[in-house]
Amino acid sequence: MIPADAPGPVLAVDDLWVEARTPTGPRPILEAVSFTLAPRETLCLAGESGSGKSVTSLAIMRLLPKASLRVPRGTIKLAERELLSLPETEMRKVRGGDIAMIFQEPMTSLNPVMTIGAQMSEAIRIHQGVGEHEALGRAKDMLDAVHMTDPARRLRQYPHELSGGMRQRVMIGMALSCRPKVLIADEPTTALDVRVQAQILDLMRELSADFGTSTILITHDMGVVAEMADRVVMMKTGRIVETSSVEDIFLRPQASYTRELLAAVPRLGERSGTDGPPRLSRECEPVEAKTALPVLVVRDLNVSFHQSGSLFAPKPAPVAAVKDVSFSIMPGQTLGLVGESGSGKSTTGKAIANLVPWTGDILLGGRSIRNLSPRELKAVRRKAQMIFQDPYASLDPRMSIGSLLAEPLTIHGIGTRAEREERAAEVLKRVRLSPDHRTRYPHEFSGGQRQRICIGRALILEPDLIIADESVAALDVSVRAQVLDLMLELQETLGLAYLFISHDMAIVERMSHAVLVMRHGQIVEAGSRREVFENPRDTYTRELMNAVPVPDPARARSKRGSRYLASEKAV
Amino acid sequence: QQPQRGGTMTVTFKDDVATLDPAIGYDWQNWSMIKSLFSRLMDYKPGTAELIPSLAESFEVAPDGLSYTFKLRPSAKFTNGRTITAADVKYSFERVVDPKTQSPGAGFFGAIKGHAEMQAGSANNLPGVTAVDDRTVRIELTRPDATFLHVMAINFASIVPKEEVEKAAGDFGKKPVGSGPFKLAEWTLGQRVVFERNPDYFDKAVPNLDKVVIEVGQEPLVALLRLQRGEVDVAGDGIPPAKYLELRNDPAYKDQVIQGDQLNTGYVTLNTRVKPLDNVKVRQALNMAINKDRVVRIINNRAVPANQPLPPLMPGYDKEFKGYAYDVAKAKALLAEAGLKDGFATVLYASNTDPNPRIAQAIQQDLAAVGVKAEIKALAQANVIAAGGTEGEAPMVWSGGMAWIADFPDPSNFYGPILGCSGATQGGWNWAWYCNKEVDERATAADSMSDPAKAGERAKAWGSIFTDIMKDAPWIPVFNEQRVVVRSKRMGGDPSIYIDPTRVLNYDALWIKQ
Amino acid sequence: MAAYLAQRVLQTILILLGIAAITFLLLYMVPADPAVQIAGRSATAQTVANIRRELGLDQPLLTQFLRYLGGLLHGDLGRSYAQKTDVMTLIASRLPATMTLMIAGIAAELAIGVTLGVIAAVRRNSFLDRAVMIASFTTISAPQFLVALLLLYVFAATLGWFPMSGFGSPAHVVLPALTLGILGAGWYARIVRSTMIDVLNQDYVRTAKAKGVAPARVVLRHALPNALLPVIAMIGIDIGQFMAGLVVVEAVFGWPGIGQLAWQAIQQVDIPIIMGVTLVSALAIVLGNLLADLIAPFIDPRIRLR
Amino acid sequence: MRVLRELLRRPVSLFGTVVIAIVLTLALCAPWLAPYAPDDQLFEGLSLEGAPLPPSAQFWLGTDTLGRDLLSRVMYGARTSLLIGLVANGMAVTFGLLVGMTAGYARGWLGAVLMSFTDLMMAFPALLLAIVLAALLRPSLWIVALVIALVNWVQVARIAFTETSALVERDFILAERSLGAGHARVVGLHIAPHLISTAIVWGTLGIATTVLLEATLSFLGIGVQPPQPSWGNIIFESQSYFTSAPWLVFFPGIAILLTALSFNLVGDALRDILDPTQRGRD
Ligand SMILES: Nc1ncnc2c1ncn2[C@@H]1O[C@H](COP(=O)(O)OP(=O)(O)OP(=O)(O)O)[C@@H](O)[C@H]1O
Ligand SMILES: Nc1ncnc2c1ncn2[C@@H]1O[C@H](COP(=O)(O)OP(=O)(O)OP(=O)(O)O)[C@@H](O)[C@H]1O
Ligand SMILES: [Mg+2]
Ligand SMILES: [Mg+2]
Repeated sequence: MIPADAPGPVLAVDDLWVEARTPTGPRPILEAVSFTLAPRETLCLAGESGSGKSVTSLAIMRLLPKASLRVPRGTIKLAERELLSLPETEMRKVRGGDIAMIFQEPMTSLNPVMTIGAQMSEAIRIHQGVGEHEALGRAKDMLDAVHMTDPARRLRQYPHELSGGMRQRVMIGMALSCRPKVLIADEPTTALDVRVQAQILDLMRELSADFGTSTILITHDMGVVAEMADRVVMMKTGRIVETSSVEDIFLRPQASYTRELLAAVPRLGERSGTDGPPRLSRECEPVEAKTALPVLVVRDLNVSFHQSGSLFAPKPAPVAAVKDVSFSIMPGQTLGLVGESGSGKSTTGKAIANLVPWTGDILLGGRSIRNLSPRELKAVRRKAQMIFQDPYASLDPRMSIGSLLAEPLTIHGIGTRAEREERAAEVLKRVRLSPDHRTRYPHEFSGGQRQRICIGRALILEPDLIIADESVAALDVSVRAQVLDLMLELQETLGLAYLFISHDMAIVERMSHAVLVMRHGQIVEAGSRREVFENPRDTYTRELMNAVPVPDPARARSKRGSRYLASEKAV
Repeated sequence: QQPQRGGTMTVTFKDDVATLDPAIGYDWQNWSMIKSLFSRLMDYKPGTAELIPSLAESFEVAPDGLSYTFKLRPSAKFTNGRTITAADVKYSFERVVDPKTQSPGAGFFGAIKGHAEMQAGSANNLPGVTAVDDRTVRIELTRPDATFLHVMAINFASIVPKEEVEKAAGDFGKKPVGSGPFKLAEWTLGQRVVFERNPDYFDKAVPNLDKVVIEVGQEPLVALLRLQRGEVDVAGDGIPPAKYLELRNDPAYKDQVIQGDQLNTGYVTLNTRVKPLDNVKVRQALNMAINKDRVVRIINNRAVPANQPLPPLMPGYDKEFKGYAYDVAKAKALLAEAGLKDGFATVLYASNTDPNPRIAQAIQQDLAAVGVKAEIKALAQANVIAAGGTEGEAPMVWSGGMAWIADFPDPSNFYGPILGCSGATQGGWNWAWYCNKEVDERATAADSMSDPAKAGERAKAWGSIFTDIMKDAPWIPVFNEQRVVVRSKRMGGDPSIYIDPTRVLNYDALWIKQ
Repeated sequence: MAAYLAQRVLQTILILLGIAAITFLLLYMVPADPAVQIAGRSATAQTVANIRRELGLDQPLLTQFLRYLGGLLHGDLGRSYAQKTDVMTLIASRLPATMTLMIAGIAAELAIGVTLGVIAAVRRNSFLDRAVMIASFTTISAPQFLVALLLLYVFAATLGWFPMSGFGSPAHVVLPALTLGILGAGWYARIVRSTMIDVLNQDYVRTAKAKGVAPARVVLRHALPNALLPVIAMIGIDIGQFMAGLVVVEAVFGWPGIGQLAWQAIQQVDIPIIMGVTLVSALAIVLGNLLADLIAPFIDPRIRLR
Repeated sequence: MRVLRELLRRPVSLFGTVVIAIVLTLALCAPWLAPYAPDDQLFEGLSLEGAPLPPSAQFWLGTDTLGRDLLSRVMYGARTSLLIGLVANGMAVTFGLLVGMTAGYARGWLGAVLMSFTDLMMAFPALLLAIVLAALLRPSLWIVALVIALVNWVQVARIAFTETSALVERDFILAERSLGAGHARVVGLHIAPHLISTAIVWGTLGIATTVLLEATLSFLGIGVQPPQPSWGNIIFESQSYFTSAPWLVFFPGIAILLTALSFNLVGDALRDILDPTQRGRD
C-alpha cells in the first residue's frame, strides 16, 4: 500500500500525554502515544471503549475540553508544523482546512437549525476565501461527489429532513470540501444500519483515493478495520499496545489484548452446521420443551400509528408499522428478529408487551392478552418481560440499583421488604454483579453492567419470555460477548424463551433457534436459523448478510468488488 | 402686580379628564375645567365665595322666595356663534333633570317645580322653568330655597346649546361646546386636553391666558420633577407627601409653593346603627380619644385640627365651639360608663391612597390607647364607598380621599347627603347613618330663609345645627386639610386664585409673567 | 397551515368567551355599586335608581351578560360609565402607545437578557458569570415602580438625556422600555444561560469548531439559535405578566396606554372598561402565544405546527 | 442530615443557609429581639414637622413616616413576607406541578381539558384576577396567599406539562409500564422526582416576585392590612420617599434581595445534592 518512495509522514504524533484534572490531582488519560500517518494511508485506531481513541483525535484537533483535559507533553506535527504550539488563529486555519474531522453521531453532529447548504458552504468560505454563491456551488459539487440525489434541493434542506446515512454523507462531504490533507473519522458508521454502513465505507474509500487524503479511522468494529485499514493502531487504557499492518493484526496478532479482542468478535457463518446456540453450562441438562405449548403465539399482528389530525384538517392516513405478522415461540427457545432500521422490530416487541395499541391475536402462555382488566394485565405482564435497547435510557436515573431491582417485586406485591432485598441481591449475583452495588445509581455503572442490571430486572419476576430489543447494540465487543453468554446461560438454566431483536446478523446467528426477517413491517423470510442463514431465499436477507463487514482482511477485500445492492439504490 | 395677558400654561394631572359634559362631570378635576368652558347664570368672584351674576345680567327674587327672574346678557354667544337665549336655559336644566342623562346633579334642582315628576319619568319637561322671552327666564320653586342662587352657579347649571348636544350624539362630554372664557381646542385621549381663549366671551377682560394645556396621565412625583425643570406650570395633583417638606423648606420655592384653606373637613364616621357605636357615650368617648395634633403632624402640619363638621371658611362656622378635647382619661371613663371598660373591637375603613392609610393607622393607635381595637381596611375608594353605603357594614370610615371640597360655599352642602336622613339610605353617603328628625326639620327651616337679608341669621341657624349634631357625635371631625399647590416661577397672581374656594384651580384668573 | 390557523382562531374565540364570562361574573360580585359611584355624594336615591336603570344594572346577571355578548358580536364593547364614551374608542386611542411600549419592552428584555445569558454561559463560573447572576437577581427582586422612578430620576431629571414623560418620539420610549426590559431580563438571562450551557456541549458545536469557525461565530451563529426556543416559549408566557408591568410603567412615564386606562377603570369600578381591557389583553396574550408558536418553526425547523 | 452537611460544605450554599437561618431567627424571635413593637408610633420617631428619621443609635435603620422603628418593622415584616414567599409560592408551585404533570401524563381528554384551562388562566390578566378575587374575599394574610397561589400556578403548570410530556416518551417510563407499574406509581415515583429541578427553580425565583406581588396587592388595598408590616408593603408605602428617606426602601429591599438570593443559592445546591445523577461528579 505504501509506495516505496514514500515522503515523510503527513502527520506525526510523538510521545503524546493527556491528563484529566480531578479533585485528587491529574489522572493520565493518554500515555506516550506515538504514531505516524503516511500520505494516502488509512490508519485505523482500534480498541475497546474508553481506551482513548476519541481523546487522541481531539488532541490532534486541539479541541480537548479545556476545563478538564490538558496536554502536558508531546508533539503533533502536521508536515513540518508543530500543532500544539500554534497560535489559536493559525490553528483555526488548520481545522477544517488541513485536518478535517467526522464525528461519531451523524444525528447530532449537524446543526439542526442551519440548512445543509449553510453548513457546508461555511467551511469553504472560511478556508478558501470565496463568496457565498461560489461556496454554495462548490458545496453542491461536493454533494454530487458523495452521491447524493438532487444536490441542489439538499442544500436548502435541514438535517432532520435527511436520513442518518444521508447526514453522514453530508458530514463526509463537508469534511472533504476543503481537500484536507488529513481526515479523522471517529466511528463514522456505528450509528448506522449495516447496509448504510457498507455504502458509507465504500464512499470513504473512494473519496480518499480521489482526493489523495490520508485518513485516521477510529472504530471498535474489527470488521470495519479489516475492510478499511492499511495499518492498525491498537489501544488499551490510554496506551498503544500494538501497531502493525492490517494483515499482521488479523493473522499474526502480537499483543494478547489484540488476540482477546479478536476472539470475542462474532463472525457470520461461525455456527453454520449447527441448530441452536452454543451450550455454555455443562452441569445441567437442557430444559426440554416437554409441553408442546408455545409461550408466545402471535397471529396477524397489525400495528399502525395514527398521526394526530386537527379539528379541520382531514386525518392523515395511519402509518402501518407492523403488517400481518404471525409467529410463535416455544419454551426455552430463542426467536431472532432481524431487519434494517425502521422495519418494525421494536414495534412488534412493544405490541407483545402491550405498550402500543395493536390488532390481531397475542397469546401468552396460551392466554389472549386482549381486553384484560388492569389487574389481569398485570398478572400477564409478569410472564413476559422486555429489555430495552438502551440500558441507560431504560433505567430511571434517580433510583438506586437496589430499588430498581426490587421495584418489579413491589409492583406485583411480592414478598416483604427484606425478602425483596434478598431477592435483589440474589439476582445481582446471578448477573455477576456484586450485591454491594445496590446503593449505586445507574450512571455509576459501565454500559455492560447497566445492561446486566436490565436483564436482572427482567429476571427477578421469573418470566417465561424475555423480549430483548437490541439489548447489546450499545455495548463494546468484549462486553457484548459477556452479556450474550450470560443470556445463553440463563436460558439454559431457567428455560427462558427469548424474542431476540437485533439488526446484527452475526449476533442473531449466534443466539437463535429460529429467525424472522422483517422489512417494511412485514415478514419476508422465516425459518429455523440454519435454513435462513445457510440458505437465504430472499434477496433482502442475502443483502443484509452481505453488508456485514467481515473481520478478515483477505475476505473483506475480495468481497468489496462484488458488493452491490439489488433491492434499493443508495440511501 | 397686575395680571398680564397671553401665554400658554401647562397643567398636569394623574387621572384622565373623564368628561367635560357639565351635566355629568362631578370630580374635583373636571369641576374647574367645566367652570371655564361654560358659563352659568350666576358665578363667584375669583378667589372668593361671593356670588355675582354672570350670564345673567341681573336677576330678581320674588318676595316669597318662590320665583326667580333672570335677564340674560344680550351679547352672550356659544362658541359655535349662536346667541344664547332663554330657551337654552330651559333646555339645559331639563337635560340635567332628565333621567336619561344620568346626571349626578339632578338632585340640586329639587326645588324647581316639576322636578319630581320629571325624575320619576312621568313628565318630560320642567314646567317651573319658562322662557318669558328670548332674554328672560323665570324659574318657579315649590319651596323657598336659600341655596338656589348657589345652585344657579354650580356646574350642573351650565348652559349648553341643544344642537351641539344632539350633534355629538351622546359624546358631548368629549366634544363640549359652551360659552365660557375658554373653548376646547384639542383633545387627544389619554394625553392632553387643550383650551384656548374664547374671543367671543362676553367679559372681554377674561381670561388672561391664551391657551391652557392639560397633560394627563402624569404621576404627581414626576410632574413635580418636570415642574422643577420648567416643563410644567402647575402640578394639578399638588405636592406628593414625600416631597412636601423638601419643597416647603427650600427657600428657592418660597414663592412657588402656595398653601391655603379650602372648604374641606376630614372626619371619621361613627356608624350610629352598629353596636356599640349606637351608644352616644361611646361615640363621645372616641371623639375624645383622638390626638388630632399628632395626626396633623403625620401629614406634615398641612392641616388644622377640627372640632365641628363645618370648615372655618364656611359661613356658620362657630369659632367659640370647643368640641371634644383630647382626653384619654375621660374617654376611658365614658367607655366604662357605657359598660365597655375593656374596650371593644371594631373596623375602620379608609381609602388606600397615601396618606389615608397612615392617618387611619394614627387613629388606630389612639383608639388602642383607650382599649378600642380597630382593624383597618384600606381599600380602593369604590369599595370604601360601597361599604359605607351598606347598612350595618362599616362601623367607622375615615373620609379622607373621598370627602371632597364642597359643591358650593354654603353650610347646607355639609348636611343633606352626609348627615341628613335622606343620605342614610342604601348607597347613600351618610356613612354615620345618623338621622335626627328634629335636626332635619331645623335644616329645612334654615334653607327656607331665602331672603338675602337674613343671610347672617341663617348662617347662625346652620352653625348651631352643626354644633348640636356634635352632641350626638356621629362624626369625629379630625382636621381641615389645607390645599398645597406648586407653580412654576413664571406663574403670577394672588395665591387665592390657586386655591379658589369654589373651583380648585381658577383657569380664568391665572396668568403668566411675561 | 390554514387548518391550523382556523383551529387556533376557534380556540382563541373560546378562550375569549370563557374570559368574558368569568370576568363578568367576578365583576358582578365585586362589592361596589357603579351607579352609586357615578351618582356621587349629592345624589338622591331617585337619581341613583335612575342611573342604575339607565345602565341596565337592574337587569338579571344573565340578561346583562347576553346583552354584552350581543354587543361584542358587533364589535361593541359598551360605553364607559364614568367617561360616557365608547370603550372601543378609548381602547383604540391607547392601543398604539401600549403596543409600541410592549414591543420595545420585549425587545429590550430580550436584548439585555439574551446578551447577559450568553456571556454568563460562555464565561461559565467566572466572576462575570456570578456578577450577571447576581444582577439578574437584583432586578427580579426590585419593585418596578422604584426602578422606573430611579431611571427617570437619573437619566431624565438629572442628566436630561431623555424626556421625562409622554409619548411620540423614539427618545420617549427608551426609559419605559428599559424599565420593563430590565425586570424581565433577569429571568431571560437565567433561562438563556442554562440552555446555552447545554447547547455549547452539543456535538454540532464541536463540529463547527472542527471546521475552523471563529469562536464568536460558533456562539452566535451555531449555538445561539438553538438556545432561543425556550426563550420564544417564555415570551408567550410572559406577555400576561407584562400587562401588570405596563400599569406601573405607564403611570410613571405618563405613557398614554391601556395600563393607565385599566388602572383608572379599576379605581372607578368602570366595568365596561375593565371588561374591554381584560378582553383586549387576553387577546394580546393569546395572539402573542400564537405568534410564538408560529415563529418557533423558523427558529427550529424541526418543529412543525400541529 | 447528609443534605445539611453537604449544604454547609460549599461556600456558596453555606452563605445562603446562614442568611436564611438568620432571617428565620429574626422572624421567629422578633417579639424578643425587636427593640420596639412594630406598630408603635413613637413620638420621638418623627421630626416636629412629621418627617421620618434617618438611621441613628436609637433607631438603627431609621423610622418610617408614622414614627415607627424600621428595624422592628423589618423584623416583623419577615414573618409576613416569608409566609407569603414560602407558603403562597409553594402552593402555586405545587398546584402548577400537579396540573402540569397530570395533563402531561394523562393526555387524552383530561390533558386537553386541563391544559385548555391553563391556557385560559394564562390569558387572564393576572393582576385583574388578583384584584377581583381579593375584593370579593375579605383581605387577610391567608386570602392573599391563596390569591397569589391562584395567580402564579399557571406558568409552572405549563413548564411541568412540557417536561412531563417529554419524560413520558423516555424509555424508562415505558420500561416501568411494561413491568406493570400503575399510573400513580409511575407519576409519583418516576416522573415527579424529575421535576424537582423545575420546582426548585420556580420555587426560589418565585420568592422575590411573590413578595413583591403581595406588596402590589397591599398597595391596591387588598393585601395584608396595615399596620401589619411586610417587606413589600414597607417598600410600597414609602417608595415615593426614595429621595427624601431612602432608608425606607433600601433596607427592606436588601432584605428581599438577600433572602431571595439565598433561597436560590440553597435551591441550586439542593438540586445538585438531591440529584443522584450528580453523585461523584463535579
Ligand atoms: N473531558 C474529560 N474529562 C475527564 N476524562 C475524560 C474526558 N473525556 C474523556 N475522558 C476519559 O478518557 C478516557 C478515554 O476516552 P475516549 O473518549 O477517548 O474513549 P474512546 O476510546 O473514544 O471510547 P469510545 O469507543 O467509547 O468512544 C475515558 O476513560 C474517559 O473517561
Ligand atoms: N410512536 C410512533 N409514532 C409514529 N410512528 C412510529 C412510532 N414508533 C415507530 N413508528 C414508525 O414505525 C415504523 C417501525 O418502527 P420500529 O421502531 O418498530 O423500527 P425498528 O425495526 O425497531 O427500527 P430500529 O432498528 O431503528 O430500532 C417506523 O417507520 C417508525 O417510523
Ligand atoms: Mg470515542
Ligand atoms: Mg428498534
